[in-house]
This record gives sequence, C-alpha cells and structure tokens, in this order.
Amino acid sequence: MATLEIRDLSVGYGPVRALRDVSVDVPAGAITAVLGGNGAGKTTLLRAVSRTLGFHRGTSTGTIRFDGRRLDGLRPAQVVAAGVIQVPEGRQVFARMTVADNLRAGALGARGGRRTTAAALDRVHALFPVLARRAHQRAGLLSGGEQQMLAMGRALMAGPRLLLLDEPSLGLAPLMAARIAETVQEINADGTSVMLVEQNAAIALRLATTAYVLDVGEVALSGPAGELAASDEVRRRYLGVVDETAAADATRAVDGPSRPLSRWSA
Amino acid sequence: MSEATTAGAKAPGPGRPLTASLRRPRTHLWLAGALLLLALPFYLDRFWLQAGLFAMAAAIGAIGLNLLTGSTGQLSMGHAFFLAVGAYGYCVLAGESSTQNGHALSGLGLPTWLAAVLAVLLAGAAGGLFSPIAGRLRGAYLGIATLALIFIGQHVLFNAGSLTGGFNGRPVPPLSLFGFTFDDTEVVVAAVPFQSFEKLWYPALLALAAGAYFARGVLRGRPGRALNAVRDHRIAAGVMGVPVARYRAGVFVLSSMYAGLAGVLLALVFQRTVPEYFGMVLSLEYLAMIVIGGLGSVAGAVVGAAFVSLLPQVLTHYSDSLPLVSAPGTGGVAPGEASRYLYGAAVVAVVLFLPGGLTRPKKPGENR
Amino acid sequence: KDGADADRSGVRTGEGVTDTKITLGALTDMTGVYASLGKSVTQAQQLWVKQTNAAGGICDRQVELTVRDHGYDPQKAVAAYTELEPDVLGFPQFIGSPFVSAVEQRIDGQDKGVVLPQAWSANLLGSPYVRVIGATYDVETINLIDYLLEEKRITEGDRIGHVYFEGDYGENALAGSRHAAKEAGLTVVEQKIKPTDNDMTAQVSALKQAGVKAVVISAGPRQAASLVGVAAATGFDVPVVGNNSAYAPQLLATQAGPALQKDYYIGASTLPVGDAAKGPAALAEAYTAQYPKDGLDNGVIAGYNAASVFGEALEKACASRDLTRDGVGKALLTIKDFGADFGVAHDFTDPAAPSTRQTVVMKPDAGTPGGLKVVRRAEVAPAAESFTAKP
Amino acid sequence: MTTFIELLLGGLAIGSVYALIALGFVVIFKATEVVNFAHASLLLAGGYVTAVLHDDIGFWPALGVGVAGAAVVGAAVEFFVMRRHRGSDHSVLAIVTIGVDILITTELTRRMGTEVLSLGDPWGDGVVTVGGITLAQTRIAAFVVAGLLITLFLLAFRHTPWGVSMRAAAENPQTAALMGIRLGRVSLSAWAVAGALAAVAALFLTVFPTPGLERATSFAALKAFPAAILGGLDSTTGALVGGLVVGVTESLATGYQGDLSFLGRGIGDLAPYLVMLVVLLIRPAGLLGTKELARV
Amino acid sequence: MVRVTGTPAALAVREVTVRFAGLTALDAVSFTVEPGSVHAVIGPNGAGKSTTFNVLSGVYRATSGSVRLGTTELTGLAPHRIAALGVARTFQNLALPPYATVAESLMLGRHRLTRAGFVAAGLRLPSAAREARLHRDRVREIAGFIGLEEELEKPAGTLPYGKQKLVELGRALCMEPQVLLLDEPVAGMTADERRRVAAVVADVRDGLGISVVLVEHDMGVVMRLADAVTVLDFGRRIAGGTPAEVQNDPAVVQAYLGTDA
Ligand SMILES: Nc1ncnc2c1ncn2[C@@H]1O[C@H](COP(=O)(O)OP(=O)(O)OP(=O)(O)O)[C@@H](O)[C@H]1O
Ligand SMILES: Nc1ncnc2c1ncn2[C@@H]1O[C@H](COP(=O)(O)OP(=O)(O)OP(=O)(O)O)[C@@H](O)[C@H]1O
Ligand SMILES: [Mg+2]
Ligand SMILES: [Mg+2]
Repeated sequence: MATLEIRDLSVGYGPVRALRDVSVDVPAGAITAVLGGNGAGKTTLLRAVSRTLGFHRGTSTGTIRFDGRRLDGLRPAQVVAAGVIQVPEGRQVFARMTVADNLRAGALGARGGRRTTAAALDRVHALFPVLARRAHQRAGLLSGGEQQMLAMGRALMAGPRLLLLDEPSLGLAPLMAARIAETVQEINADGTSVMLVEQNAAIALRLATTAYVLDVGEVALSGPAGELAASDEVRRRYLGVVDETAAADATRAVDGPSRPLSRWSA
Repeated sequence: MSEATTAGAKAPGPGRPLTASLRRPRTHLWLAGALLLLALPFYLDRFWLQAGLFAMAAAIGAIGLNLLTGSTGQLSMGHAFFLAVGAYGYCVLAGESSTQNGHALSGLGLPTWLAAVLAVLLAGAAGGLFSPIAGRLRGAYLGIATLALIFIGQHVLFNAGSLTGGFNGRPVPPLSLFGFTFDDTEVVVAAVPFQSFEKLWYPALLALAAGAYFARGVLRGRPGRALNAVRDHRIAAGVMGVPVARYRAGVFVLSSMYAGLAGVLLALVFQRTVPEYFGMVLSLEYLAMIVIGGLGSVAGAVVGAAFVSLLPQVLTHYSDSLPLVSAPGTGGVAPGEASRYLYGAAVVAVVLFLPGGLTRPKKPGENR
Repeated sequence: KDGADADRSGVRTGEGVTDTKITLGALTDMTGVYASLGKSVTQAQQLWVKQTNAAGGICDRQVELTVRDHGYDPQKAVAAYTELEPDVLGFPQFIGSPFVSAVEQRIDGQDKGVVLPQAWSANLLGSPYVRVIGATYDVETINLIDYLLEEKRITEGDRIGHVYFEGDYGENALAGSRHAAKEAGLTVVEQKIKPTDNDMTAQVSALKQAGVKAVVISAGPRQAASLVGVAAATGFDVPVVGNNSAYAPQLLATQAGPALQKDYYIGASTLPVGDAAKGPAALAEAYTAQYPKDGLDNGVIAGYNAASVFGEALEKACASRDLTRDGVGKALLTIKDFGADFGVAHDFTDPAAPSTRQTVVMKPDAGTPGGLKVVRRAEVAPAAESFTAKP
Repeated sequence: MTTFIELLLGGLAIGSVYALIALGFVVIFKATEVVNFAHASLLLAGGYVTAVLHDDIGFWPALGVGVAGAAVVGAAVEFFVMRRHRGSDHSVLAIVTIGVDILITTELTRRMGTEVLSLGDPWGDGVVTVGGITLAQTRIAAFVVAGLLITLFLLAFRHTPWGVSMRAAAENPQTAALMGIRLGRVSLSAWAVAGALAAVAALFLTVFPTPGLERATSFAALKAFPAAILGGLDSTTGALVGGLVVGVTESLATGYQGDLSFLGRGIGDLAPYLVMLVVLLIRPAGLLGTKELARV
Repeated sequence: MVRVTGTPAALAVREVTVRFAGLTALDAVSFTVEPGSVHAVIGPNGAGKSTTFNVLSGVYRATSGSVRLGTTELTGLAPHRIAALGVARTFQNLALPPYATVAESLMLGRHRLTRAGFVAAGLRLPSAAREARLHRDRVREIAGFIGLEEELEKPAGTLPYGKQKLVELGRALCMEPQVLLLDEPVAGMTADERRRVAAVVADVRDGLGISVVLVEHDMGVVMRLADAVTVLDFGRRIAGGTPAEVQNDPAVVQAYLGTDA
C-alpha cells in the first residue's frame, strides 16, 4: 500500500516564498485533506508532488517520498508512472480535443493494459453520464462544471494509486459536489490514497481521516479531521459554517469592504 | 508584458515619489544621447551615415510592426509591402511624369514634403484596405495571409510599369523643406561638406524621435491597454467595452503608416527604389528586429532595428580584421555569411536567454 | 571632391590612386542568387590583378581589388557602393543591374568613376561611366534567333516561345525577340517566370499547345535545364536557345545533361572558356592553376575580360598622365577593337551602344572544360545591327 | 482542352510535392502550435545528405541516410532550441524558427557553394504518356508517396497514443505532463518526423523536371505555405488538399498567362496566394482546419 | 453616450433561446432583473447559466428572443456596445492577462469611461493625461474597496486563484456598471473570503444601486444575498421567485439541491 511522505518542503517562485518547511503525510489508503486560504500554498504543495513547479519557474527543497521512493528529482511523467495523478486546479481540459480524446489522454499514463483502460472508461461514464453523451463534443465547449467532471474523469482513467485533487468540487452544483464526494470515497475504498485540497472545508473534513491546515505557506494545524472540525479556529475561518453566517454578515457588512465606495460621477 | 503594462509602475502620479527620482539620471542620459546623435554627421563618413539612416528607417518600421505584432499579437509578414507603398507612393506623388528606358513614368509632381505626408497616409489606407482580412484572421493564419501581400506587392511593383517603373524602379525626388533641398549638392557646414546623407540625418532623426514618442504614448495610454487586451483575451476585451475589430483595424493602419514613413525615408536614402528590396526577406528581418529588441516595447523595436541593420555593415566593413571571417573569393566564411550566422544566432539566443528581448528582463511570474 | 594632385612623374591622381597603388572595387554576389557568377568573376579578376602586378603593375603602381559581397541584397549593395566609392578609382565588377541602376544617378552625377557591370541589360546603356561589356541581352537574343533562322530551324510565319525572367534581364531579352520576330515575320509566345520557379512543366505544355517551333529562354541555368529536360522527355523536340546567363556547366551533371547537349544553344559575347583559341586557352590554364578546385565557366572570361578592359583604360589614362576618374573615363572612351583574343572585339567609343553587337553561339558539351563548344563564331545579325533598345 | 487536362495533371503532380512539404508544417503545428519557418532548411539538409551520398552508397541507402539525417537535424533543432523556449508565445517561437532557418540554410548553402546536386533517383527523366498527355514518373511517384504518407499520418494522429499526446502537449503542456506525457519526447519525435518528411519532399522537389538541389531550392519550399494554410494548418488532409489546390492554381495560371495577361504576366506564383486569401475570407481557419472556438 | 449615474433600469430577458449544433443550451428562458436588486440564476451544471451571461453580454447571439435594458434592445449588439450601456461581467474561468499588473487590468475596466484615442494618447494631450490620472485614482479606490491595494502592482498571473477572482470582480466594478453579471464569484474561496465577497456584492447593491445577476453554486450566499432567484435546468426555466420559495420547490430540490442540501 502506498504512502506519501513530504518532509521540510520549501517552495519559492522567484522571490515569492510559497511554502516553508512543510511536512505532510498521506497514509496508505486514507483520505488526507489540506485546507487553507487563498495563497496558502495548497496548489503549490500539489505541484511540488507532481513535479510541475518547473512550469511556473518554481523551485523546491526538501524530500518527497512515495512508497519510500524519492519523487523529487523525477520528471512529471515518471511521477505519473509511479501512479501519482493530479487533477489540476481550474479544470485545464484540452479545450480543442473532444471529450473522448481528453479521456484517452488521461489513459496515457495508465499502467494497466487495454482491458483496464476500457473498464476505467466505463466507470467514468457511469460516474458522469454527461461525458458519455458529449463524447464527441470539443471539451472547450463544455460548461464549467462539465469540464470539472471531465478533469476528474480524465484522472481516473489513469488508474491512480495516489490521487491529488485540487478543489474538485469547484464550480459544481451541490448535487454534483455531493456526487464527487461519494466518488472520492469509492475510489479511496478501492485502495487509492487521496490528497484532497478543498475550499469546501465542510465536505473535506467529512471525507478526510486526517487534515492539514496551511496558512501562508506553513502548516498551521494538523490532526485527525474530526478534531480539527471541532477546533474553533477551523470552525470560524474555514467551516465558519459559511452557509449560515456569510450572507448574514454580508447584509450587516461587518469586516467586509475595507473602505466604502461612493458612486462614480464624471 | 508591454510598455502599457509596465507603464502602470512608471506613469507619474500621486503616491509614486520613486519615479520622480528615477527620472532625473534618465533625462541626463537621454540628453547626452541626443547630443551625440545630433553631432554624428560632423564626424562619420558617408558609409556610416548611410548605415545609420538605414537603421533609423528600420527603427521606425519596427516600431510600427511592434505595435501590431508585439502589442496586439497580430503576426504580420507583410510589413515590407507597406514599406513599398510608402516608398513608391512618395515617388509617384512627388515625381514628375517622365520617360526613362522607354518606360513612361507618371507622377503628380506634388511638393515633396506634401508627397511624404500623403505617402504615409497612403500606406495607412493600404493597411485599412487589408483590415477586413486582418480583422478576421489570427496567429499563423494572419501571418501567412499577410505574406500574400508581399507577393502581390512584388507583382505590382514589377508589372505596373507606369507607376512603379517596373524592374527599373523609380528615381526618388530629393526631399525639400522650406526651400531647403536634401540632395547631393554640397553645403559646407562648420567646414564639413554636407551631402544628402548628412542633410537627411536630421529629418530622419526627427521622424524617428517623433515616431517613438507617439508610439510610446499610444502603448502607455488607453489604446495600448486595449490592444494588449485584444492580444491577451479577445472575448474579455470585447466584454470590457473594447471594440475589438475597430482596434485591430486601427492598429493595422497605424503600423502600416509607420511602415510607410520608413519606406519614404528608405527611398530618400536609396535615391532610387529597387523592387527586389521589398521582398519577404525584408519582412522577416523586421520580425527578427522586434523579437531581438523586445516584443511590445518601443525601445525594443529601436534596439532590434539597430542591431539587425547595422550588424552586416559592421561585419563586412571590418571583415579583414575579424577572425574566421575572410574576404570574399578567398574561401572560408564570407562576411555576408558570417553576418547571417550571427543574425540567425542572435534571434535564437535572445529568445533563449532574454525572453523579454535585449531591452527587457524576463517577464515576472511567467507561467504556462 | 577630386583632390586631383600630380605625383613626381606628373601623373594626376584622385580617389583610389596613390603613388604606389591603384585600388579598384568589386561589388559581387558570392552568397546570393548569382553566387556562381560572382565567384568566377571575382576569382578571374583577382587572377588578372595577380598577373598584372606580376608584370609590374600599371603606371608603376600595384593594382589592388577590394571586394564586397552584397549577397544580392539591395541595401547591402548600395551600402557597399557607398563604402568603397570614396576609396576606389572605379569598379571593374558590379553584379546585379538593379543595384547598378540604383546608384547610377550618383555615378553620373558626382562620383564619375568607371563601373563595368556584369549584366547585359540595355537599360544600363547611355551612361559614360557605366559601360556594358559585350552585346546586351536584346541584341544577343536577336542574334540567337538569327542563328535559328540561318539554320532553317524556323522560318517566316512560325511561332517561337520565349520564357523569360521578370526583371530587366528577361524583359530586355524579350524586347530583342520581339524585334527579331517583327523583322523575320515570326510571332512570339511569351511566358514570364520568376527566379523561384524551377519546374517548367506548365510552361512547356503551354508552349507545346501553342505549337511553337523553337524556344528562347532568358532565365537562369536551372530554368533552362528544366525546360530543355521536360521538352525532351515529353517528346517536344524543338531547338532551344538561351542567353549567356541561361547556362552553367554544373547542369551537365544533372538529369537534364543529355537533353541539354542535344539541341540547346547559348549565346555570349566571348568565346567559351574551354575554346582552343589562345585567349581562352591561356586563361583557362592560368585559372585552373590558381583555383584547382573550382570549375571553369563563362563567368571566368567575363570577369577577366572586364578587368583587362579596365586595365587597358588605366594604361591609356597613364599614358595621358591622368589617373583621375575623369582621365580613366576619357581613356575608356578611346578604346576600340579590344579583347579580340576572346573572340569578340569591343568598342567603347559610344556610351549609348553596347561594346559589341556580335554574339558567339555555343552548345553544351561535356567533353570540353567549361562545358561549351562553339557552333558559330562571332557574328551580328542584320536585325541586330539596326536595333536600338531605347526609343 | 488537352492543354487544360495536361496543365491540370501537371498541377496535381507538383501539388502533391507541395502537399508533402505542407504535411511537414502540419506535423509541427499539431505538436507545438508553432509555424515552422525552418522547414525549408530541414528540406535542404535532407536533400544535401542524399545528394552527397548517393554516388558512393547508391540511391536508396542514400535516401535512407538523408531521411535519417534530416530527422536528426530536426530533432537537434527541437532539443537545442525549441525545447528551451517551451512556454514562450507561439508567434515568438515562429520567429525563432526563422533564426534557425537562417543558420541551417546559410551553413548548407555555404557547403553547396554553386553546385547543382543531383539526388541520383532511379526515375531519371522517364515519363508516362496517356492519351497524348505526358507525366513525369517522378511526379507520379510523388503523388503516390504523398497520398500514402498523408493517410498514414491522418491515422496516426487520430488513433495512436502518439497522436493524442501530441495534440495534448500542443494545447496545454503542463496538463499534458500531468497525464504522464513526456513533452520532450513528443515534440522531439514531431520534429524528427517533420525532418524526415522534409527529406522525402526534398527528393521530389529536386528530381526531374527540376534540375537538382541547390541553394535556391529552399525558396521553392515557400509554396507550401499557402498550401498548408489553405488546407488548414492543423489538418493532414488539409495539407493534401491545399497542396493540390496550390499546384493546380499555379499550373493553370502559368499555362493560361497569355489569356490572363491583363493581370500582368507571371502570376503563376501569385495566384496560389490570391486563392488562399479568398479561402481565408470565407473560412478563416482554412478549408479543413478546426476553427478556433469562442467559449467563456 | 451613456451616463453611468441616472436611474438604473430593469434588465428584461424574454423567451431567449440559444442553440448549438445539436443541443439547445437555452430554451425560451424569461426573467426580469429589478433595478438595484440581486438576482440569482442557479441550476445544475450545464443548465445554461453561463450561456445566459454570454447572451446578456453579447458574446453569444441568441437564436431567438430578446434582452432589454430599460428601453434599449441588447439582442444582437456587439459585446462592446453592451458594455458601453453599462453591463459588466466576470468570467467563470478566469480571463485575466497573466503578465499584466492588477492595476492595468483594472484600468482596462475604465476603457468605456475614458476617451483618449490613438492620437490623444500618442501626442500625450493634456486631456488624456488628466483623464488617466483621474481614473487611476478611482481604480485605487475600487481596489481598496475590494481589498486589493497590496496586489495592485503584482502581475495577476502570480496571484492565487481566489485573489484572481477578486481582480475580475474589481475589473467589472471599474466599468461603473448599471448591471453586474457575476459568474460564480466565490468559487474556490474560503469561508472568510466568501464572506468578504458577499459583503462586497451586498455593498455594491445597497451602496451603488447596481443590479447584480449572480450565478453561484454556494447556496448559502445565494439564499441570503439574492432578492430573487431563477432556476434553470437543461436550458429551461424550471422555477423562480424568492429564495425561500425556490429553496422548497420540489423540482429544484430534485434537480439541483439534492435532498441533503
Ligand atoms: N506562478 C507563480 N509565480 C509566482 N508566485 C506564485 C505563482 N503561483 C503561485 N504563487 C504564489 O504562491 C503562493 C501560493 O499560491 P497557491 O496557488 O499555492 O495558493 P493556493 O493555496 O492554491 O490558493 P487558492 O486556494 O486560491 O488556489 C501565493 O502567494 C501565490 O501568489
Ligand atoms: N459554444 C458552445 N458550443 C456548444 N455547446 C455549448 C457552447 N457553450 C455552451 N455549450 C453547452 O451548453 C450547455 C450550457 O452551458 P453553460 O456553460 O451555460 O452551463 P452552466 O449553467 O454555466 O454550467 P456550469 O454551472 O457548469 O458553469 C452546456 O451543456 C455546454 O456544453
Ligand atoms: Mg490553488
Ligand atoms: Mg457556467
């Protein structure tokens, strides 16, 4: 069974320090959630694991082990070959390719043979019927949520051992978000470890066994998901049980806009 | 990514005392440079003056191309065509009807300064005529569509004999302003004999300065922002209220006018138009200029132009004293080849090591 | 400008001439489309310089040739002229007639140095300083057509095809063929092409359908080879005649080689370099000795010829103690039947006329060095005698 | 009438050569979205190698080496230049290839000097005559080869993982990498393939009826530009269609220039571009190119 | 030219249908956005929400139907004309130039409110300079309002996703719109940030009287912010009314919210 160990990981984009000495463990077969505000470094953390920092002129120090094997220093393709698959932030579907070809592209990194690929495809279609219906439409024309589904399905095509999810429920309707949550659990049940970056902390903490909270590049909190869910800090900032209070606050506009804006007249 | 964007940091305004202090040494540099340029005709010989004039013309043209390709992301390989329109337009407008080598040449015989102005407008109009296509196509498609202009241009230059003089080209009437004629009749200024090149130097300098000043203003101002928006995200630009088609057409016209001005200047330096000159190679050279210098910036265009057009001159001139390079006919690398090697290598190397071109450091936080 | 001053021996001198040295300029193309011509011409002229200096130089001065390669780029060419002009007496070589005409104003206006372009376009005639050596393309073409008539390959009423380059070369030649046709009651079927066209299939089929009895080609060697090759292969066997620029010995090695040797004729105002006559023979020997790696072609003769014409002018100028540009110009105007040992005598007394109207007709032949053998010695067609390009 | 047919066939024949060259552009464009101006120089390289070798080792081996050689050059260009530029803007990359082209072409023309090199092909100037209309064997060969190769690539792009990864890598390198696609390999292979294709094209571009390979050969390659665009830069079939259209247009415009002389003579080279402009006005992405989509 | 101030007008969508090869993205959809209100458009993924926005902002042309802003017909107008009328929008998938600084992106929003053309800008006419200064100051104000002062000089591409969404919102605000179309403004944000954005939107409505059309999957935000809600499914309008009504509409629950929501 696969385990991911991240030790003292620091990442910088040129002058910008995005991560400082971050250590994270993703135990085998578990779901590990990573929470954090904008710019906390969640995406950066995933990029470091999938070795795609290079695309952003990012540089990292520290070690990343998967099954005891060093991932740092590998090329992205080798990481994929090792069974670590990332669902990138913001969909990133191949807009000009058909939905079907997007899924085929996903299968390129698959370790299994034709049969497993076929099986994976059936499963994806079962999960997201719309992808079957739109198989020959160009992915760029899909709606935002449909693209999110495609991104997810594409990753599943590779038959991952460790799945890195960057805000999978982003832009999904509640129903679909719930569906994704189930899916993640299923996949995990089939023995795939999952590292889950979610803004929707509620979902994340419900799914995860352990969770980490990143704050401006450092691990602020970590521990069993349940405990974190109970901690005030997390409740206020991440769960904050948004759904109840956010708008209430909004109407009262506390801690809202720093300065009021007057009408423009010219 | 372009003047326009960096402008945000530079533009003077409240809350930016830093820029003020920045400006001072800058201005001194500028002054020194300007004085040097003004003094050159008194010290350089005709060869270098001519080289300089070619460079200035190229710079003007490159600024125009950079507005189009660098700042608006419209790849154009037809720049040479608009240069030709400018050059020939000037000849036709300013030249007298005449016959040479049995070819009847028609000309309007307008005052030369007027002809120059009209020629620039004419080039702009030509650009305007092409804008239905320019407004439609994107990227490589536009690039090669504009390549068609080159071939059309060449064909017209060679076949519309009575206007263009066909393969003979046309004699270029010397420019005259306020009764002063920029021709080869010798005028002695401070014990230096002034001929066409010495004289032309100053109008050329003026044209370049004006052109650069104008382009900079455009790029740093509202239009520049709109152009960048069109380049970066067409649909978003439209939604932000930018009339995309109009701006694409507009910038095409503007860049054609720059090309036209460059064309007029070139014609005046050549003293005779040569149809072969306005071919594809020229267009490619202009593209190389803006990449070498730096896409989307005025300074970039100027530096790139100077580099590309002066390099071969320097190499051939000093070929005997350069290692490896050997005088033609003696075997080994001819200066012509050497400069082509260097120029090719420069294009590659600049993009390799200075993605922003000679004039700008690497773009910040580059992703993708 | 001409700081004309006299040296000890009382010879007036100007630009490009010192007490010990005469500097000449060569504006050539070694890296562009006319590279093959440029190379031969330049090397031949460097050979001439070497020989002249070995023989004690001219006017007790060593001759020096400054070469600039413009790679057939107008800007470089004009720049190179501007660069060399102040330091040279004149130019025994200037390749690329568009560029020559580009600077012609300056030459006639102020510079007044003798320029001998390696181009045979009638448009260059008329200047006292820019002097074409040999028959212009139009005259040459007339002579070639005359050859076909004389050989009874075509007769009155026939149609002849003319495949010609866009530009002064082709269109000047076209003027010739039109004139010849008018004189002989032929009709010309025109096919204009560009230097980038290498495949003459379409032209051939067009001419074939037009039922032409012979073809004139005023283009580059490649086009000639393609044309002749295609014609032969498609059983369209008519004689093809080409101007001196429409042939290069390298072609004999190509697919078209055999076809070229069958029924293709080239005109030029010199004997082929491989000819047995003493002029070419001697030159060929010296040249191969000097440049063993490089093949012989007519560029060699053209270049050497031009250089020696310039040399002759220098000698005469020296004789009249005036080595200024002016003096050389005057001297050149006095040169009559010069260079007969290359098969054609040149006469430079009339700036408005080519230095000769004679054309030697040759035929490709793998056997001889330079790949050409003479089929008709220098002659002038009656039609050519009368012809003048300019109205 | 026979003129027409003869011109038509002749056009199709030369057109298939253009198609071969255009295919090279298409492959690179599909794999990197870059217009490869260095293609002409790859072509020159392939032809040169074949030309210098065929005397010693015979035509077919020479051609093999030539194809391999051009492939290597292509790969080298990718490895030493394009790879380093990944992520730069596509039009910048296009301009980089111009630089590369200048480098390679200068070197080769310097080596070639003033020679006209024959590639020593077996067809010689043989022709086939059908009903009074003659066609060069070389052209027929070109036609067949072009047809085969283009179908081959059509299938390859559609159905092989290579094709998928190529398109994916072209569109979004980073995400492609996340799919386990080896970007380096993909674009390397694309450039190598383009080189190989260029070598094949070089063969047909320089054999009879054209005299042979020499410094100006690369200009002829330019005619593939309108071909590639006309058909649609990202479409293999487009390359074929475009090539043929260009070939035929050119041939007819040349053959009938007598009747078209009001346009000025010698519009043979111009005509393809005019046709291209018309097509682009109607279909901005070429006849078979995929149009760029507008979705936000 | 449109004055930004002046009585805000209602945005009326009537029987709008949009068809793409083979599928109907919008099928005779009608709803009205009252002036100065927040009107939420919700529905499952692929229901046609963004398409609606694309029609409203002129990116897509409706196959049939009409859109009116007050008395002005928007259907068939080019995007920039619609923008000129004071309709601003954000994009679901970011549409920010990665290298341009935030300040520049915001200034782009001022385009419709500024006049300087090629000539004025090229010649640096005083009018152009004055204009630029004036609007830069306003941009700074707006940046302050949404809390982006620190980022003003950073290239947008280097900002985290959430911040980039804020920049988009700011850019839209910089257009001083009459109608603001927000496509999933809080997607990818934490509770804190959602709260802030929600507050901003509320302020925009109450303080500036701008009508807001809001597409959002975060029910909490929708339910509390929205004055009215329109629910789409498969391009059809399946429900509409006050948040409360909609929330308990079985069809909506079944198609969109799911039982546990
Ligand atoms: N390409 C880049 N260049 C420079 N800085 C970057 C780049 N990408 C991210 N950063 C910086 O690194 C830090 C972490 O960014 P990251 O995207 O990892 O945050 P995040 O937790 O994913 O935020 P979000 O939840 O909004 O996605 C931020 O301060 C961001 O500005
Ligand atoms: N340009 C287009 N061509 C073809 N189909 C399109 C196009 N634009 C949208 N569609 C389709 O129309 C449907 C509606 O898309 P739309 O983006 O409006 O959905 P949405 O409601 O925004 O969904 P989401 O909440 O996921 O963003 C989708 O099925 C999409 O695939
Ligand atoms: Mg992130
Ligand atoms: Mg949407």
